[in-house]
Amino acid sequence: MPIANNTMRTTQILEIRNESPTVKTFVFTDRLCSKAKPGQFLMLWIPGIDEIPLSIMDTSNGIVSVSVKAVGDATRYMHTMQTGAIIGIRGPFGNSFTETRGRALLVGGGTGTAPLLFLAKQLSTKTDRLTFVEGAKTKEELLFLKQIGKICEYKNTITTTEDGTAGLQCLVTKPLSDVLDREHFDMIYTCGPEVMVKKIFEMTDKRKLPIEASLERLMRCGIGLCGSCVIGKYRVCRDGPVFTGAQLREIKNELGTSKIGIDGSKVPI
Amino acid sequence: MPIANNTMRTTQILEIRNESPTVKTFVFTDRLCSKAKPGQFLMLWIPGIDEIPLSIMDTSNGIVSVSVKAVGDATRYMHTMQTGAIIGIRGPFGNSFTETRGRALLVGGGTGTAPLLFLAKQLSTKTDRLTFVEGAKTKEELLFLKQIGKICEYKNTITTTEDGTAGLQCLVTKPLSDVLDREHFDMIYTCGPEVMVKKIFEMTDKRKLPIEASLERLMRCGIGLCGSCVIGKYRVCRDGPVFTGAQLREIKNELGTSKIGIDGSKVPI
Amino acid sequence: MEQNRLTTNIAGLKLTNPTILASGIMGYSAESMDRVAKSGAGAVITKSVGIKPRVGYANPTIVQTESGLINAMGLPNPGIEKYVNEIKHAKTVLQVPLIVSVFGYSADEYAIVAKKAAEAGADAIELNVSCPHVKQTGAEIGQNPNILSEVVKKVKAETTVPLIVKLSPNVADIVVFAKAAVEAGADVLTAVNTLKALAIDAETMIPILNNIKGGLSGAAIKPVSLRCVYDIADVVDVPIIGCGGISNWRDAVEFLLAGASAVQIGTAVADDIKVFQSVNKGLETYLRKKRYENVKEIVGLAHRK
Amino acid sequence: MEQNRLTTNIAGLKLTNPTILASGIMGYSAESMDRVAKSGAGAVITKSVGIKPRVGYANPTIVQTESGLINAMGLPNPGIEKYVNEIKHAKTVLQVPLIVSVFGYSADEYAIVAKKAAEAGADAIELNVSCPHVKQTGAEIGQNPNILSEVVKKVKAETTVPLIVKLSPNVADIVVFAKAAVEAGADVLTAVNTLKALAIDAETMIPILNNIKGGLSGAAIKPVSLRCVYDIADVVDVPIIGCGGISNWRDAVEFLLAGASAVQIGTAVADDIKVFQSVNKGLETYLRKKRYENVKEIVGLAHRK
Ligand SMILES: Cc1cc2nc3c(=O)[nH]c(=O)nc-3n(C[C@H](O)[C@H](O)[C@H](O)COP(=O)(O)OP(=O)(O)OC[C@H]3O[C@@H](n4cnc5c(N)ncnc54)[C@H](O)[C@@H]3O)c2cc1C
Ligand SMILES: Cc1cc2nc3c(=O)[nH]c(=O)nc-3n(C[C@H](O)[C@H](O)[C@H](O)COP(=O)(O)OP(=O)(O)OC[C@H]3O[C@@H](n4cnc5c(N)ncnc54)[C@H](O)[C@@H]3O)c2cc1C
Ligand SMILES: Cc1cc2nc3c(=O)[nH]c(=O)nc-3n(C[C@H](O)[C@H](O)[C@H](O)COP(=O)(O)O)c2cc1C
Ligand SMILES: Cc1cc2nc3c(=O)[nH]c(=O)nc-3n(C[C@H](O)[C@H](O)[C@H](O)COP(=O)(O)O)c2cc1C
Ligand code: FES
Ligand code: FES
Repeated sequence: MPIANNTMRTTQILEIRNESPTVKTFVFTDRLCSKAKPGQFLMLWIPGIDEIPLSIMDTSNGIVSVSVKAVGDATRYMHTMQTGAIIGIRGPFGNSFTETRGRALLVGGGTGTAPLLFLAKQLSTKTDRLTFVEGAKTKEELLFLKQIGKICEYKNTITTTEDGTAGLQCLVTKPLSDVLDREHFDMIYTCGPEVMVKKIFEMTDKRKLPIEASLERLMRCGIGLCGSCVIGKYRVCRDGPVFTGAQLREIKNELGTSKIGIDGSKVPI
Repeated sequence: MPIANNTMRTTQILEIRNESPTVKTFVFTDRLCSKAKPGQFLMLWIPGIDEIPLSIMDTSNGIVSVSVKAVGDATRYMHTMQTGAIIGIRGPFGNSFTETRGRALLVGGGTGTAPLLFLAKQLSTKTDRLTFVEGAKTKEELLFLKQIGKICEYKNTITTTEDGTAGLQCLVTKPLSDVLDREHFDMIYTCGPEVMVKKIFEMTDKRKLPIEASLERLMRCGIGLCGSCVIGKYRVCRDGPVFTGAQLREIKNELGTSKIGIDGSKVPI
Repeated sequence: MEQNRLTTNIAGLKLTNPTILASGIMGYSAESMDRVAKSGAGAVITKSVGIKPRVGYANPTIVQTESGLINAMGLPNPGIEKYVNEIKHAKTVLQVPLIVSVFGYSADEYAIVAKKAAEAGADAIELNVSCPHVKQTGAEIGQNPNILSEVVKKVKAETTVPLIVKLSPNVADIVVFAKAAVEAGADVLTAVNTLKALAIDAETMIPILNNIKGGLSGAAIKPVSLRCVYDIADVVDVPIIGCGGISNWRDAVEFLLAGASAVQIGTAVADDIKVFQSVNKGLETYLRKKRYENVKEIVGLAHRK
Repeated sequence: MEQNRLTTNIAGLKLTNPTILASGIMGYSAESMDRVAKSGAGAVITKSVGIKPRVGYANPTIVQTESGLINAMGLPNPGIEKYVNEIKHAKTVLQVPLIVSVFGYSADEYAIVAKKAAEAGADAIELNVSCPHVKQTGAEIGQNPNILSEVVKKVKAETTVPLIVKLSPNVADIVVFAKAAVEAGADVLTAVNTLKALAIDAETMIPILNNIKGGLSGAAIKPVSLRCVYDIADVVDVPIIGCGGISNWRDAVEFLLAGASAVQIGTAVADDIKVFQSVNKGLETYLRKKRYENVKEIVGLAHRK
């Protein structure tokens, strides 16, 4: 679709759900984004405040959901918004996770779990088994446990917390090592903090396992022009946000290490 | 179709046929105009010279024909052009003749015969009988006699010339009176010099017969903006060129009497 | 009731709704303008008229571009002597205000034509000082604030009907011209005329328009004309009429929010002569939903901080 | 053979083809620009760099419009001190000329940044004197021929690489600026930067861009930028690079015919990063069909009479 046909449109927030002390889910109607595939994102305009990229967490019949963690000005402002408030939407933008058959492993950290939940829903009818590994700082921050448990069966769900309030007390990468050695997977999907993604990539790369990882970068245009979101030769907004193992290998010097900062210079992550 | 999608495109003249000492037919490919309906016209750009409105005379499989009478600078220049020359095309523009069943009468004068020939082709399979009355100054200027004869059968074709070199020696309106009194017609179509059209309209109006007449006016934009082609409240390019009896009645004060001249003032015809 | 929400008043011109037919569109004959009025326009503007008849340029006089249109008609017009009859006739036919667009090659010419138009019954005069493709009227007058000022003063001295000045977007800072026009006596500003543009045909390697250059109108220029209205609204107190690329109610709302009291519609007439009706309908619904009693209430709201 | 037809030379810059990545598009990192070069661009231009780092404006920094795009990035850039490393790195990676775009708030700033960029290896400098949405650089410099002249002279005195001056279309007469730049020492002119524009959201009644106003680019402005190139080509002898709304080979041909020796492509990259390739392919076919040996032969042909 040419960019001219994906202009911003406004819509009302229909519903707001608390997912954790720091994460809320926002639901609204948007025809275009409701046709998005797992992994795609949208640009959400908070009138008068900011416009930010958010992964699409769920879609159905014209309805779209995004889950937002309050981390700074824009996201904190969003957490104060009420249903009925007007927001602007552009998108869906970017590529998506590829579908797989057989056995899939999904590894999510923080709000990176959102697109993976969307993906899990899509994959559930197509794969033989879905394993979901989710990590967070505390029990309360473990997102979407119920939905994930339903889709993947609880026995295929592994959770970790840094403070040990739920699941294993460790980083998400720890149990992963065992799982990867014990079981065969046809595809590993991950999204979360880039340092986590980097580690997971290294683990799969060593084992020559297929992987798709969704990355985040500072985004301005969202349509592949401004260069704010570049990693290596790729634009996260246009060539990503989902990258294959082969692509991650090309950009491994920057992955988890550096990014283009707000003034266009390369800064450490 | 929004105007933006009907931008000018260039094409080559594929074939040029002599129809009479003053009329030539030009054949070229144009996807859009080849889907035109009888009565519609196109704007033909003669690069570096002019752009003029011409009725579409024939279409088939992407091929379009127009018949052009040399009357002034642009049309005379066209008569000097060779196959392979480049022209520009916009269109098709305007409305078209409505299809009819039963018996139809077509009355053409000069190059006004061109759209009627196109119409006759379309109607031939749909009507019970087609009668064609054509008038010209001399025998040589009687256009498309062969094609018309084929479509309407020769016995249903009446020709008139002013000098009597073929058919009846009179104006086209003369035999028409008899025909209209003698036979029933479900629709009368006409195109030609406006004074002729006006007379025919009066004849049909008196007899309360349905009529559709195609008019000509000075045209600049061809898309209903500039107002050059206005007759009464109608734009010939956009609301016409085909007008119904009811419409002709609304504009009868101007029909055959006055038009908007090249400087925008009303001038006598 | 419904209609009341759209009624407005521009420097004394009472309009049943804020949509106006732009100059140069179907604007020669009374019948043609009346048709547009009956299609919903709150007022109509004639084709620009000068002191003498002009035949304009040979065709092609328009080129359609991506979401726009370039025209170089060359101001064909009958000249004011002949045109006064059409103005008089139009006044007997029209049920909406008739604005006569005037152009000239000197301040005196503008004044003479404007005076005659007003005497013939024009409800307002719009000065076209911004036609980008006719030499010595558009460029010379609309792009020089001193000459603009002189023209406006002369016309103002000779006429009493509301005086609208139609500005050119082909300037570095439109605010300078807006101020100059208002200080010289303009009662209303129209922003804007077309953007100077060109089309070339790759196949024949020549410019398409007979006049080579022309003026770009239509959706393509909306972001520029909207910016012009916004810029001007910050600095002048007279009503502004937005013009340039308006084709639906949302566009019209944007211009009102930017500071326009009414809008002119030109190129969009090619797609639908009923565009006035549909803009009004959408505008009415918008105002009702937003709980505004009258269209005047939203004028300039985008300037709130 | 095929490639030869497209090779050209702009004031000493050897290009394998006449398509150039416009400034501000994917122009921060060497890898990113190299990707564009490998997608077919004959040269690349960096994001505009100033003397100090700038973070630019908050989002929204772009709005998509009908066949166009309004941006107000606010010139986010690392500042020349940091950026020299990226220039050096880019020079080791790139196989096409690297043009560094420079902006400043004074002639001295322009000169300092340009000098450092050239020393770091820039094959040419493009002066961005025309960014319409950053105060005191675009408006003040690119819209005043005297200041423009001063800036160009200072930069010229401090650098030896080809000097490109990128003109603003937001002026009454671009020819004045073209002449001023060339007289002051510009080796090449780029025409043009974006048109000053605005977008308002009807629902929330506010301007959408964080900076309120921005610059319009994309297909919408092509007729205007093409006209600018045509106007300039009539009066200057230096090579011109066309820019503004080019998205296919036909557009590129039109700019060449209007008098451009090369073209820059920006907004069209959003739809397809391989646009350079497809423009070149179309251009090559066009030249072959028309029996031209080299792209230089068609430059300015639309001016024939
Ligand atoms: C493709 C994509 C998808 C995303 N999906 C989601 C999502 O589904 N849910 C969600 O809550 N967030 C998501 N984000 C991150 C979200 O866009 C940022 O959290 C948001 O822009 C921060 O805005 P702010 O003004 O609240 O914070 P700021 O004041 O801008 O920053 C606060 C802190 O967050 C960091 N930060 C800002 N932007 C990002 C970013 N893009 N990535 C990582 N850290 C950042 C800053 O460095 C700073 O430390 C996504 C980002 C991208 C690029
Ligand atoms: C909808 C429409 C369909 C047409 N279809 C055809 C067609 O199929 N074949 C054809 O040969 N011509 C057709 N015409 C007329 C054709 O457009 C004109 O003959 C042509 O524009 C004259 O151009 P010119 O430069 O050669 O003559 P000019 O130098 O412009 O004029 C020469 C003479 O022709 C007269 N004239 C010019 N334009 C018109 C016009 N529109 N109608 C009547 N007289 C005119 C002038 O008044 C003058 O007397 C059509 C016109 C319209 C409006
Ligand atoms: C065919 C055509 C003819 C025009 N003639 C005139 C004119 O005579 N006087 C004038 O002031 N503006 C004229 N204009 C400019 C319009 O009035 C209007 O300012 C411009 O087209 C922008 O509005 P739009 O985008 O709604 O068309 C003309 C425009 C077109 C398209
Ligand atoms: C997102 C974006 C950022 C831009 N940044 C710059 C810049 O930093 N310096 C500059 O000279 N021009 C900048 N421009 C203008 C472009 O280089 C170009 O002149 C303009 O977009 C017109 O070309 P286009 O229609 O091909 O995009 C930018 C344009 C866009 C869309
Ligand atoms: S956000 Fe602009 S290129 Fe990705
Ligand atoms: S030719 Fe322009 S309105 Fe008909």
